[in-house]
Amino acid sequence: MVKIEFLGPINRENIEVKADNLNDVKIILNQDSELKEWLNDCAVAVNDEIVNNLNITLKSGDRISLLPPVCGG
Amino acid sequence: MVKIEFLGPINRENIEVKADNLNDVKIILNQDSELKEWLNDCAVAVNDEIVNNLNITLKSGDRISLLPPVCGG
Amino acid sequence: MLELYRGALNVEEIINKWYQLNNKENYGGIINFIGVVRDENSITGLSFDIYEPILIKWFENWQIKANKLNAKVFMAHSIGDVSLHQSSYIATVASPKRRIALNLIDEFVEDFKANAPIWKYDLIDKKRVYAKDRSHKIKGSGILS
Amino acid sequence: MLELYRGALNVEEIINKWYQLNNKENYGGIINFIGVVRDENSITGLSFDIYEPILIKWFENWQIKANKLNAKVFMAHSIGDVSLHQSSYIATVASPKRRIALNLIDEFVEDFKANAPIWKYDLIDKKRVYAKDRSHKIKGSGILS
Repeated sequence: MVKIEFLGPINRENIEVKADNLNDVKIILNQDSELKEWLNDCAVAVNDEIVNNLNITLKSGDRISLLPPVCGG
Repeated sequence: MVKIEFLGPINRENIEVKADNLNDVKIILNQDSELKEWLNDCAVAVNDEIVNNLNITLKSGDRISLLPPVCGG
Repeated sequence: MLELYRGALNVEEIINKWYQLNNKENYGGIINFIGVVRDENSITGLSFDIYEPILIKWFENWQIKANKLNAKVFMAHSIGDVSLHQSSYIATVASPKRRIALNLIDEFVEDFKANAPIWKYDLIDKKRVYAKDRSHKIKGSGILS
Repeated sequence: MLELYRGALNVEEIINKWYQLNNKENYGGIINFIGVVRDENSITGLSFDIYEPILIKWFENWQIKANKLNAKVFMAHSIGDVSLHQSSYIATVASPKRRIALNLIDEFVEDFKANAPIWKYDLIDKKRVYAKDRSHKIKGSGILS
């Protein structure tokens, strides 16, 4: 199982899902119509490292974070 | 008579000379070998306005300032 | 140095503390950028969420980049609510050289705006409204869509 | 606002005073550049001469330029001797917009270095030595040569 956390304004509880790679995560999250709207705008971090593609193998306990558009300052 | 003042590191007393225009001033100052060394590096102000050419008519009481290279801060 | 505070920043205290650190270390140019909450769009203030683990990494990478230029970066930011005319953000760079300090403050503040994991909300009628229109997608966004 | 002081600047006092003015006027981005005397070249400090009439005009032109962008500029500078690790120069810009503030501080500080009528001397063995190598000819120099 991997943990998925939704940061900032997405305002959702963390979930745990079974996924071997980020492509599995993509498929799972796209099934939720409310979440789907956020996906185009969100960056993705695996264990707090932002990643730029889906070719990432996941292991149990990994933490995936969705980061919506930012505006500090 | 016009007044000529030597600013910052030139370290000279003001002088008064007879000059109808900046070209007269140029001729006078170039006669002083010590001053001559500064002239290439100095900007010139007439009554506190920096000027960019010699085509300036002077009248009695005008104040000409020589500004050597600057370094504020 | 990265400092996070609940609520508005105490600008005088932070700026003066960093200045005392920097002038003693023989830096010749010290620049502070102070961000202040403006009275606009009928808001009563702004509010911020921060994801600290990624912010800390982002900041550490900047410190490494600055150190290579013999410079340093400092940052303070608010978490939660900040009222009108109060400060929510301070960025400071210190460098031996003026030109490097001017370049660094510009790049640092712009990269902060584009990539630091901080979310901004307008405070309107005591509610938090996500400032989506003013927000920026982080590099690499959209890979899950 | 242009302020000239005999000797070193009181950085905390000046920065804090200007910050209090600016945050109340709904400026969103306030940037301070602080110039500090570095310990280098075996100097014990720096010393400055200023020709005020032309400095005041130079500054007024900058204020007009900043006002057109709804911004403001502030400057403080020392006259006479300033010791190591003390400040001789502060430039501040305040703007509603971050991007304008970042551009203005850069242009203002660079134009100051190139054209403000201020002369710098190294203090070495209690003597003033004109910092000729670090000085810049003002635009239009050389017309009398």
